[in-house]
Formats: sequence, structure tokens, C-alpha cells
Amino acid sequence: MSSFKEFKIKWGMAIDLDKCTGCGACMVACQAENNIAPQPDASNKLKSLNWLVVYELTNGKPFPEHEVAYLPRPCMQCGKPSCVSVCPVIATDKNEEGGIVSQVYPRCIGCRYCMASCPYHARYFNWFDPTWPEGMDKTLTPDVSVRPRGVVEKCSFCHHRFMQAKDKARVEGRDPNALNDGDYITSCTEACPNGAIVFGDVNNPAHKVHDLVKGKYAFRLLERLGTDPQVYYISRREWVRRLGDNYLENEKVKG
Amino acid sequence: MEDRQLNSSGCATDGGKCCGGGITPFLVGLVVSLIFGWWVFPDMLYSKKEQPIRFSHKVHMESAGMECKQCHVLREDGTFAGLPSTASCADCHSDVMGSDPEEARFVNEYVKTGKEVKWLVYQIQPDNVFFSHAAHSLDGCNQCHDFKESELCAQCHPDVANSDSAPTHFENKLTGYSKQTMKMWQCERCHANENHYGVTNSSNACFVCHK
Amino acid sequence: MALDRRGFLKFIGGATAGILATPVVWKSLDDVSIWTQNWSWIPRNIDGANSYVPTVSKLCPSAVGVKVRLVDGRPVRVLTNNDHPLGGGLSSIAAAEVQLLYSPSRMKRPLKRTADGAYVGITWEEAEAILVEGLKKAKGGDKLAVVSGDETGTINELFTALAAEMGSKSCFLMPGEAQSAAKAWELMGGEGQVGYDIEKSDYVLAIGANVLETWGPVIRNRHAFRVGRPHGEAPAVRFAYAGPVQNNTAATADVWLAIRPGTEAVLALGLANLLIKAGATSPAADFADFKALAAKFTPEQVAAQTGVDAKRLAAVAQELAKAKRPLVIAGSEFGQGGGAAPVLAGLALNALLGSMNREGGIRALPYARKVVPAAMDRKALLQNDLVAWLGKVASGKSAAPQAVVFYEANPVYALPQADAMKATLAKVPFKVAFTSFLDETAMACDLVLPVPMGLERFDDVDTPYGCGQVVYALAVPALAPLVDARPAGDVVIGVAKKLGADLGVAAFADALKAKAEARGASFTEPSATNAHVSNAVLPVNGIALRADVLSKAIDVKAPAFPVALAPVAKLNVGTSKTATPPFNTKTVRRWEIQGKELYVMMNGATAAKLGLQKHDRIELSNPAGKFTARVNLFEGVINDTVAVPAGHGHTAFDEFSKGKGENVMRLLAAGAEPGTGLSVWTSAGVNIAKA
Amino acid sequence: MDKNYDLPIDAALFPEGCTRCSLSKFLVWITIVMAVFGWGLYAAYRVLAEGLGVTGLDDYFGFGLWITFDLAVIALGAGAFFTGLLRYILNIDPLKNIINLTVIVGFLCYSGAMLVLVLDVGQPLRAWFGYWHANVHSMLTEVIFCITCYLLVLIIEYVPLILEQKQLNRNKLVHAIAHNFHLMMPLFAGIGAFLSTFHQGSLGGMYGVLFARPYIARDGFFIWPWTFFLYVLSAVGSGPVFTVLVCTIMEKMTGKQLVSWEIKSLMGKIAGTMLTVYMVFKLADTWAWANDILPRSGLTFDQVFYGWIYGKWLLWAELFACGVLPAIILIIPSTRNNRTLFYTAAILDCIGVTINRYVMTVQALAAPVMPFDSWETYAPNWAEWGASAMIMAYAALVLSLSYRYLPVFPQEVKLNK
Repeated sequence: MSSFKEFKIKWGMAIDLDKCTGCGACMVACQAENNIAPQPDASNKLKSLNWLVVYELTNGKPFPEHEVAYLPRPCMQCGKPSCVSVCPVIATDKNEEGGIVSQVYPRCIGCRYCMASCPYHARYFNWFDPTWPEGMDKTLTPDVSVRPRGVVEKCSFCHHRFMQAKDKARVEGRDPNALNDGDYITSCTEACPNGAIVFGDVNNPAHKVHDLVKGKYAFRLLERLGTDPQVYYISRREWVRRLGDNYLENEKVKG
Repeated sequence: MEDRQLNSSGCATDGGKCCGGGITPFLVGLVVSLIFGWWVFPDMLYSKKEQPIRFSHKVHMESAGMECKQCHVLREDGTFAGLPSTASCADCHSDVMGSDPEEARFVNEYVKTGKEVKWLVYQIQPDNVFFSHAAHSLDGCNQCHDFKESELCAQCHPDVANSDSAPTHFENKLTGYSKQTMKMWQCERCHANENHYGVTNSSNACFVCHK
Repeated sequence: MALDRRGFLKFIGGATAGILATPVVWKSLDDVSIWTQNWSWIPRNIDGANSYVPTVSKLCPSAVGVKVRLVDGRPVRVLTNNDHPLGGGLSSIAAAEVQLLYSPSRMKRPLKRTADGAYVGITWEEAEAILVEGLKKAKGGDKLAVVSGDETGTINELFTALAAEMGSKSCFLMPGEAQSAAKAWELMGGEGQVGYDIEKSDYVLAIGANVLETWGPVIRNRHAFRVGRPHGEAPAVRFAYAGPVQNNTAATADVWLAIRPGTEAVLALGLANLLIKAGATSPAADFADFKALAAKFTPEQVAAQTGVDAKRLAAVAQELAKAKRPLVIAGSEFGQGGGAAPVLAGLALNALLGSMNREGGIRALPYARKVVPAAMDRKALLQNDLVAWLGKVASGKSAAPQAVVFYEANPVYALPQADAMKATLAKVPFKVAFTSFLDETAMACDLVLPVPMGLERFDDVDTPYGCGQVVYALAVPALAPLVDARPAGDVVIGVAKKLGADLGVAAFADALKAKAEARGASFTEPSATNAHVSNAVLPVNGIALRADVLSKAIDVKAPAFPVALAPVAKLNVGTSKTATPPFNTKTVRRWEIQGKELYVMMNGATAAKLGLQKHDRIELSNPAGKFTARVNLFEGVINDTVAVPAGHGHTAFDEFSKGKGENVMRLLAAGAEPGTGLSVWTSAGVNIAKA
Repeated sequence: MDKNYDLPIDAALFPEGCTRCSLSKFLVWITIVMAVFGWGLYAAYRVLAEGLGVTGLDDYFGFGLWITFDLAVIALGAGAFFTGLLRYILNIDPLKNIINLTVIVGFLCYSGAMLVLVLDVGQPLRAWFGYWHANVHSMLTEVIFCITCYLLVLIIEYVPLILEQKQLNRNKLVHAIAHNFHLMMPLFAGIGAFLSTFHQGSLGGMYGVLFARPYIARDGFFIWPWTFFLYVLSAVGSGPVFTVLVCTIMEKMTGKQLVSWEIKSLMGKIAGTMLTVYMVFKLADTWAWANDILPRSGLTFDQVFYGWIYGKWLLWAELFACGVLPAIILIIPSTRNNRTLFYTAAILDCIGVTINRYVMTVQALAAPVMPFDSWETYAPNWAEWGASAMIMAYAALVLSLSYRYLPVFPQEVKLNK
């Protein structure tokens, strides 16, 4: 396994699960932003393509002790991604400042080895060519290329917005590598009406997310497997935090 | 049936005798395919197209004293406008200015009708490529180089500043791209050059150029 | 040269060697792979200059303030507008609004129904002629009815003015929370429109009212929630929710009080009882009566009727009493049919908590003055009860009108007892729908007129019910209509003229300008945010608690059915007017719809009692209707209750929603609320049998 | 040459001294095979023209029947390299009597696997990226290179057999080529053994390196997880008996004895020995996995099994019924020489390896890692079965033609006198 770079900038998310109601606005905003095709029947969740999926979590107790929580799952942009080293053709990599795991569609041969490696199911395959209802393809944004069938895709943290923010900084004479908090946020972050997602540079103390990820109630999914995700979750509810990783019966949960 | 088979196998056995021709057929085959591969095939692969209007960059640069970025504008949000719209050409060419019949044709066919010109772009890139004109600025490159604006542009684009007519556009029939569309290795001449990294903050990471 | 086999083989060998030394193979291999990046049947990116148009969504019931991103004039995204008083995020419908412009079920031209029942496309001139002819026959004596699906727009003034000119007062809004609230507020003697200042409250108790999903201006509510709950920190504002299902509001609320469907008012009175015992009082003249009424709702009594846990009830009462600026919001868990009693009881609670006319409490907001002289004002319009009227028409107590005009309303799908309503509407000889989509109601009309979608037209939103402030927002077109649609307002003005009536405005835009002025908005032209906020409030004096009405209206009978029915409304499946937008099929939960089948939720204990397991196919039935569905076990449902996702089971629209699941409205039977006469359908029940 | 009109009309092409069924009977058989092949071809067409959505694969099961099929046939095809290694490098001479068949079976398994891969990758037109843009860190790259090279070796090993066809071999040049190829065979066998070891191993390594999938993640040695070595061992522990089984099926179908019992028994002994070695390591690996890797991931042994479809019975069957049991039968001479027990053991051995490849592929993907994730099930659909059947038909076709026209079995004439 290859070693991975450390980056000066590390884009990350802090998602407050106590604020998410599972309304789905982020999922819709993601599809529209990233030119993901709609599906007339998306009831087979194992074959419906959406970079961001909201999982339903339950504390497993019967009524009336039952509690429910919703967990939006973008790509974790792992610090040590299990998907990158396995790709036979370097279609995915983690080499750009910011630490976003890239996926280059014209390079992908569609072997799906990366999908097998990802325990978060963050990677999706284009089982068919994407189609839009007649005329709806006119609403495609110019920012993200449309993927043909046969390639794997995943959340890119709306990487194009990063590029746009840098270009805007350049024409305004600012340093593109020192973006202000909020100059670059993902489509889901922007859309969430509850403000459940905070996005920014985890390494930059001027960004709100920097402190949030260090909070007492912050955790990451499957931390002990060593993937080192750049997406953090926050919940004051212990049972929610416990569902973030596998625990043996006698093990204590963090926070 | 039996006979025929025996005959055919017989021919195979005495094949050694008719082993004539020596190396000649091999050489003929070699030469034919070399000619086909190097001269005929490239011609077959591309279709030639001319620009809808014979546009002279030279006139605009020399006579009108314009710079590239006056028409090929970087917008305020950092995006690049690429080719000027008919409306922006009409800022000057609202009426025929010179004696060039092509200009007159442009004014009559496009400015007056408000139609956009379907210019052919020599460097058109696939959708999966993100190219930032803002990042490839004169300021950035001239920290070390000493480019004039047109020289910088000509690093990737055909050097049209001094030409009176636009070059022929060769379109690849298979891929739909221009013959001059840069391949990734051409981008990497700079991007994979580590001397650039500290100076321009460039890198050769995938997502710097892909979308 | 004679070429024998050997020679030929040598030639081939040479040619092969040669071709490998040319670009033919290698270039082709490369170009073929480049070709796979650019398959002609895969849509391309189209570059261009960005521009942004701030507007307000007329599509989303939460009237969310948004920005539309255009690329060279081509709309590509609906984006968050943080500067808008109704913005601050997106709803899952508003987020899909741009794409809905190209919805397969969008109306592209006027249609008329021919004698054989088929629809044919016609021109607008023909359509207007048919409309004028049809309306002429409905002149005089309430022979024309208008049903509007727009609660907040000035467009209603044009439609109601037309009706008035035709001699009719039968103008209705589609049922919603606003009608129940208007009735309750009126009974209490309140003036203007009741408003809830969620933004400044420190304790919000929502009884029934699904404040984060279907009640009021949801995105504005959510924004208040967002501000009150700083990321990763202890919440500055506590939220409590009472309802039968752990819905989206309950999911993040600090407290979920599980109560049986339709018992919101009982819960509120139970809380009132505890608060009064703890010393709460009110200057209301009928406080003594109210106290006496509330005293009957002891915790035991409330627990028995609502199923609420008595300890949790007491805890919430204490929290309310302790809070500095508590606010109680009562309503229907699925945004309609709740009657006036819950709102009345909820407002009474606010009175006990001193929340009347206080920051972070209840506000009385002035209605805007009419700008179309002959129109019915909002207050009057809210008093008309569509369900009750249709019930009278069905039973023959009222004569069926000669003509009905539907404006962006889909009553055939969205009214309770949907099957019966459809049959009733069939009695009307001439039906016209102004709509953007070919919905169930349009499919039942004689004439269907396409209106531009919200992003293609000028329109307005005036203080949606629930807002704590007067908010007037202008919708401005981000693009010209993509189809042959005409703004309904202008069509109405033109038609009125042909019928010989002058509505007093020359164009719909003039009405909007006048309305903006009436609201004191500084803009009369599109501006950067297009929204005006005012802190104007009306005095709240002499409020009565109306124990007399409440005592009659709260009529908890023993359940007539073994299982109570709790519809669960969510915005992601769209509205009755839009159905499920194409992108949103992916947001429907796995065990909500599978293929064409609907899943309904119940808890494990209920399922065990009924002998059911997850995925079992069951039939839900009552006198109003029946359908089959499958069982999903969800512990966030109160005992003996089945929670049914609403918004499915469309019989019109497109492949993204047609024929998927079942329409829960078919099982909801409407009754009249004693004491107020309002139609209610929040306490339905069903029989469940294995199918 | 005297004409004997009782012989099939293509008799002149038969191997020296061998008899074959009539051409019409042969054609009937070939027609049946081609029908199956055609069905698979249709499935392949649909997959290539419309996309992999026509299969039963999904985002949870990116790998399914085809990868299982590939891994299984590649493991079972290992008879080729291992027998080659023993025959040519270690000079175990009796194996010459079955070496041709092992080469053909190996060739079929590998070329068949490659054909399936063309369908299984989403963008077959870009498949060459695997060579041109290779990621040296990926185990799959190792697999791609080794399999390709090894397939070339197998072709080189197969070619002399074709050239030894009676009529072709009359040509002096062909004869000379075939002869010279044979002389070089030890070299190719050596290269083949090297390549094959690596790719068998890297197939196992492919799974073992998936460190975020506790079901298959394994620690290891240098860059290779233990599965690397387990796959090599399990392949050599089953490949030889698979060849024997193929041979026996051919014997049943043709009604002839093609390879003497001694040779089969020898193959059984070889496989049995290797299987025994494998089982020692496999049991140790399973123990370490259950007691170290799983608890380190916060999981218990019980949590990685689910219901009947992914139940523990699969593990017990793989380890004991199809592992330890056949190993014992095959290493003890008395049980090995009992034909019923021998064939039973051979079949169990092959089933065991197939189960191993199946659970490593499918169950590994089915096992949820996120605690709130769910177990999902996978069932291949007609398109996957069809394409797999196409490969079987292709193998049957090549084997039939090889048997009919090529001198595959040196002992055939002697054994059928």
C-alpha cells in the first residue's frame, strides 16, 4: 500500500446529526449540481445513483423509547483511502492540495475494485447511460462532465466549486490557496436549511470547521479501520456516536 | 471428398517447392502499410473545415492595437468567456468599418441578425477537462518567463496574432476533436515540471484539470 | 507477379509489421478510448456566463426565497438565498424547481376535452373563447366556483373578483393550516392573521404542527431552528414535538410526546391544566370557564385519551413554565384537516404562558388591503370551507355549480375522501384548470390552461401563515415560459373584459405593484432580494379563550376502528400540484415505496397485535376507501396506529410518480367539528387485514 | 492409402491410431454446445450494448458471479502451471501423460476468464489502460500483467500441440517448429510457474489488501497479505484434481480410457499434499482472523454471518467437508486408490475452492461494515449465467475439437487396444 500525502489544506465537513431531519434537500441539490440523472424508479437503493445518501439510524429500542437520527453520507475523502491504491489505472487519486479524492471518469475502466474496497458505499457505478426527460438536459450545469455508462463516480465535495473559488480569488488578486471560510462550500452544505453541514478547511483555524471537528462530540465513521476520513459527524446522543463505528460489547464509545 | 482433402493436404506438403518470391512480398507488404499508415490514414481520420468568417487577428492586433484579453475576456467571477459574442463584436462593428468584404459579410449576416458565429475552436477540450485561464496568467508565468501576452497564449493556442486568416480546422472523425486539441501529456510539459510547483502553485494532481 | 499462398502470407506478415510501425493501430486505440469519453448520446456541458435571479418559489408550499442560477440565460440551478426573509436553505422541492420546468408532465399548450373524452391541443384564442362561453352559462347566483391552490398570492383577488362579477361567492382555497388558524383566531376575537415568532422564542412546543416539514414557511422555520441550535453546542432553543409519528420534526426535537392522531387539543388542555395548577393565569374574561374546562383534563384523563406518557407530559409543562419566551404551535401533523380546536387550545396555552403579543410569542399581523376592488379579501376567503361545500353539493343540500375554475389546485387528488370528491366534481358541467402540470384535476376538466411556472412569471407571496412578521416577497421570472403558457392573472383580466366586467386592473403586474405598495414595500420593480419585511403588528386585546367552543369541539369518541391512521407528509415527494419531481425519487426511503407498492409503518407491538411482520401485504380499509400496502416496522409510531406516507398514489403525472404507491387521502373521511362546523379529517381509522 | 468407408469422413484428421465417433454425431454435440454459446453471446451483446445494468450486479455487489467464476476457474486451471512445473522442472516424467490436457484446461480457464472480464469491466474499449496507465500499487495491476503474460505462455504451450495435429505435422516446417517448441517447454513452464504463482497470489492479495473490509482484510508479509499465499496453495491443491475430473468426464463421454489410473492417482497425491499444506495455513488464518482481525475491527465472529444465505455452514463446508476431508482422502494411499473416494474427494476439493472464491467475493461485499448498514443479498441473473455458460460452451467446444483432432492423450492408443 502506498503512503499518502499530507496536505496544508484539508477540506472537511462537520455534520451535526442532531440538526439533520432527513428532508432530502441535500440529495436533490447534489443531483442538480453534479449533473446526476434522475431515475423513474429509484426504489432499488442498491442501483440508484446518488453521491450523497441520507441513512436512517435508529437506537433500536421499541416504542416509546425509540429515537431516530438521519446521517447524510457523502464521500468521506479519506486521508488513507482504501479505494485509491487499488485502482489499476490511477483513475482515482488523492494528490491535490485540499485532500479531495479525485475520480477521473475518462480514465476509469469500470472494474469496480474501488467500490469493493469502500466500506461507506460512497462509490457508484453507471449501470446504464444516464438519461434525462426530454429537454431536462438543458438544465445541466457546465461545471461537471456527464458520465457515460460503465464508469465509477462519487462525491467530489463539489470540487468544481473549489476551482471556481480559486479562480475568483485569482481575478480579485487574492491568494487562491488561502480561501476565506465560506468562499468554497459544497452544494449540500449550501442547500441544507437546518445548517447541519459545516464545510471548510479543517487545518485552518480561521475556518469554523477547524474547531468543530475537535469537539467532544465529534466522531468519524469507522475510525478504527484506519481510513482517516475528512468528514466528521457530531452528535450529543451517545447511541448515535456508537453507531459511527463497530464496538464490541465491552468497549466504550468516545465523547 | 476424400480426394479433395488429400489434394489439399498434398499441396501443403509440397509447399516447400513453391516457396518463391524470397523476401519481396514481405517488403511490398511493409511499404504498402507504411504508406497507408503514415500518409493515407491521417488524411482519412480528419475532416477539414474552414472558419465561417475569415477573421484577421493581425488587423485587430496591429491596426487596431488590441490585446488578446480585450476580446477573450476573463469574467469577474474568474470564468473565461472564450470567444467574443456577436454583441461584443458589434461594439465596434455595428456598421461596416473597413473595405474587407468578409467584414461586410459579418456585419450583414451576423451583427444585423444577432446570430452568433459558429467559430471552430482549435483547442476545444473534452467536458472532463477543467482549464482555468485565470490560473495561467501573465503574472504567474512571468515570474520566471518573459512572455508577451500573445506568446503566452501561443504556448497552447495556434499563434494567430500575426495571421491574416484563420488556419484550417482539422476535425478528428472518430473523437470529434480538433487535431490541435492538447493531449494530457502536453499539459504535463508544465504541470509535471517540478520547477513550476513552488512558483505557480501548480501541481500535476488529477483534479487540478479534471471535472 | 503470381502470388501464391506463401507469398501472400509473407505479404501479410510485412503489412502487419509495417502497420505496427505506423500510428494506425496506436492512434486508433487511443482515439477509440477518447471516443468513449464523448459518446454522442451523452449530453454535453454548455458553457456560458453566470447570472443569478433572486425570487421566491411559488412551487414549494414553504414559499422559500431562492436564487436561480442561469448560464447564458439557461436556468440550471435553484440556489439558497441567504438574504431572503423566507430563504436560508432549500426545500427538496424548491431544489428541483429548475428541473421541473422540463417535467414530462408539464402542460405545453391549452387542451380541450372532446366529446369522446380525449384531449386535443388548441390555441389560446380558442381556449379563451371556450372559457368565456363556459363562464357565460354560469352567470349569477353562485353558479361559478373558484378553487385556488395558492394561499398567499394576489392572484386570488383576480379570481375572486371575477367570481364576484359573475355573482358568485363560492371561492375556496385548498384546505390548509391557515383556515383552521383563521377560524380559531376569529373565535378568540383576534384581529388580522395570527403569527408565530419562532425566531425569538427559546422554547418551541409544536403540537401536531410539523413545523420543520409542512407547517408554515418551513424553510424560515428551519432557519430559526438552525440559528437556535448552534453546531455541536448545547441548543439555545429547545424544541418539543407532540404527534403520533416520529416525523422529521420529531427526529431532531429534544422531546417527542407520542399522542394519538387527532388528540392535539386534548394534549394542549392537559398542559393547560398543569400550567394553571402551577399558577398560570390569563386576563381573558372567560378564564374561569377555561380553568374549569382544563381541570377536567387531568394527566390521567389526557393519558387515557391521547396515549401520552404522564411523566413526559408533566416534564414538558414544567419546561414550558420555566422557559423565558415559550411558544406553542398547534396544527395538523400533515398540514390540513385539523379543525379549529387544536389551534384554539394551542393559542390558549400561549395566553397562559404570557406569549400573546410578545417577542418570541404570538403576533397579530395585519392583512394587506385588497388591490382589486371587487375581490374577496384573504380573511373572507379563509372562511370558506371547500370540503364542507363539496359535501353539501354531494348530498344535494347545495346545487352543483355550472362551472368550476381550478387555479393551481388538485382537489381530485388532494381532498379527503378523494374518491367521493372526484365523483362530486364530476357533476359540474364545465370545469377549467389553470395549471402547469397535467394533474388528476386537469385530467377531469373540460379545459386545461397552462400557466407559466413560478420561475417564469411575476407573482407574489404575502405573509404565509405561520410567519411571525409581515413578509411580502415578489417572484420574478428568471426566464420566458418554455411552453405556450399564459399568466393566469392576465387571462382572467382578459376574460373578465370579454364578459363585460372591469376588474379595475389593466394587468396582473399592476396588481402586484399595488400590493407591494399596500404592504409598504420599497420595491415596485425587481430588486436584489425582492422581499419586504415589516414589524407591523396589530394590538391583541380582549382575547377570549373560548372554553365554550372548546368544550363542544373536543369530542373524543371511542375509536370506531381498531387502528388509527396517521398520514405522514413530507415535502420531498412534492405536492399534489407537482407530484414527485424527477430527482426526488431517490429521496423516497427504501421502505416507503418499492416498485409500485406502498409501505406503511407501525411499531412492533401493533404489528404483533395484528399478527403482522415486516413486508406482509395488508389491506387498509374503511368506508371512505381501501387499498393494499406492505408493512414496515418503525418504532417511531404510537401504539395501535398505522402511519401512511402521504403524497403517493398519483393517477396522473409522469413515470416518476404515476401509479406508485397509494393516496392516503382516499382513506380520510371528513366530518364536521362540533361547535365550529369546520371540516376535520385528522382522526381517521382503518381496518387492517392481511391481503 | 486405402480408403475405409466405415471410418468417419474426417478420419484423416484424427490423431494417429485413434478412433472417433461419426462426424454427424459429433456435429449434433457441437450444435448443442453452440446453442448454449449463442445464448451467452446474446447476453454478452446486451451487456456490451446497453451496459452492465442488465446484470444482477449492483452498487453493493460490484463483483458477483463473473468474478467468482473467474477466480474459481483460474484456481482450478492452476493444474496447468503446477503440473508443468513438476513435469518440466522437477522432471516427474509420468505426468507427460496428462500434461497436454492440463495445458488445454489451463488455456481455457485463463482465456475464458479474460473473455468474462471484457464483459465485466464497464469500459472494455479502455481495457488497455491497465497496461498503459498501470498503477503499480494495485494488486489488480499485478493480476492484469501476470494473467496476460501467462495466457501468452499458455498459448505458446498449446501451439505445439496444435502443430502436432497429424496432417499439419506432415509439413516439415511445422514439424520442426513443434519440435523446437517442445525443447523450449521447460523454459516456458518455468516462466509460467513464476507468473502463475504471482497472479494466483495477487488475486488473493487483491482481497487481503482491502483493509476497510474486515471480512477479507488480512495482515501479511511484505506487500502481500496472507491471502496471497493462501490463494497460491489452494490453487495448486485443487487444480490437479480438476484436470483429472475433466479427463474423467471426457472418458465418460467418449467411452474410452484416456489416462491411466496411476497418473490420476499421482495427480491426486500431488493435489492432496498441497491441499493438506493449504488447510494447515487456512485453519491458522481463519483462527487468527476470528480472534484478531475481527475484534480489532470491533466485530465478532457471529456478526459476519447472516441467515442461511451467508451462514456459517459455508465456512464449515469450505474448511472441513471440502477441505480437511478431501485432504485426508487424497494423502492416504488406501483411500486415494479407492476410486469412489478419490472422485468424491476431487469433487469436494474443487467445491471447497469454489466456495472460498465465492465467499471472498460475494459474502465479503454482503457483510455490512457500517453498523447501521444492512446485509444485502445478491443473485446473478440470466445475463450473468448466460455469459458464464458461454465460457463453458467455449471450453467444451475447444476440448471437443482438441480431443477429436489433436494428440492430447499419449496413452489413449495403448489403453484402448
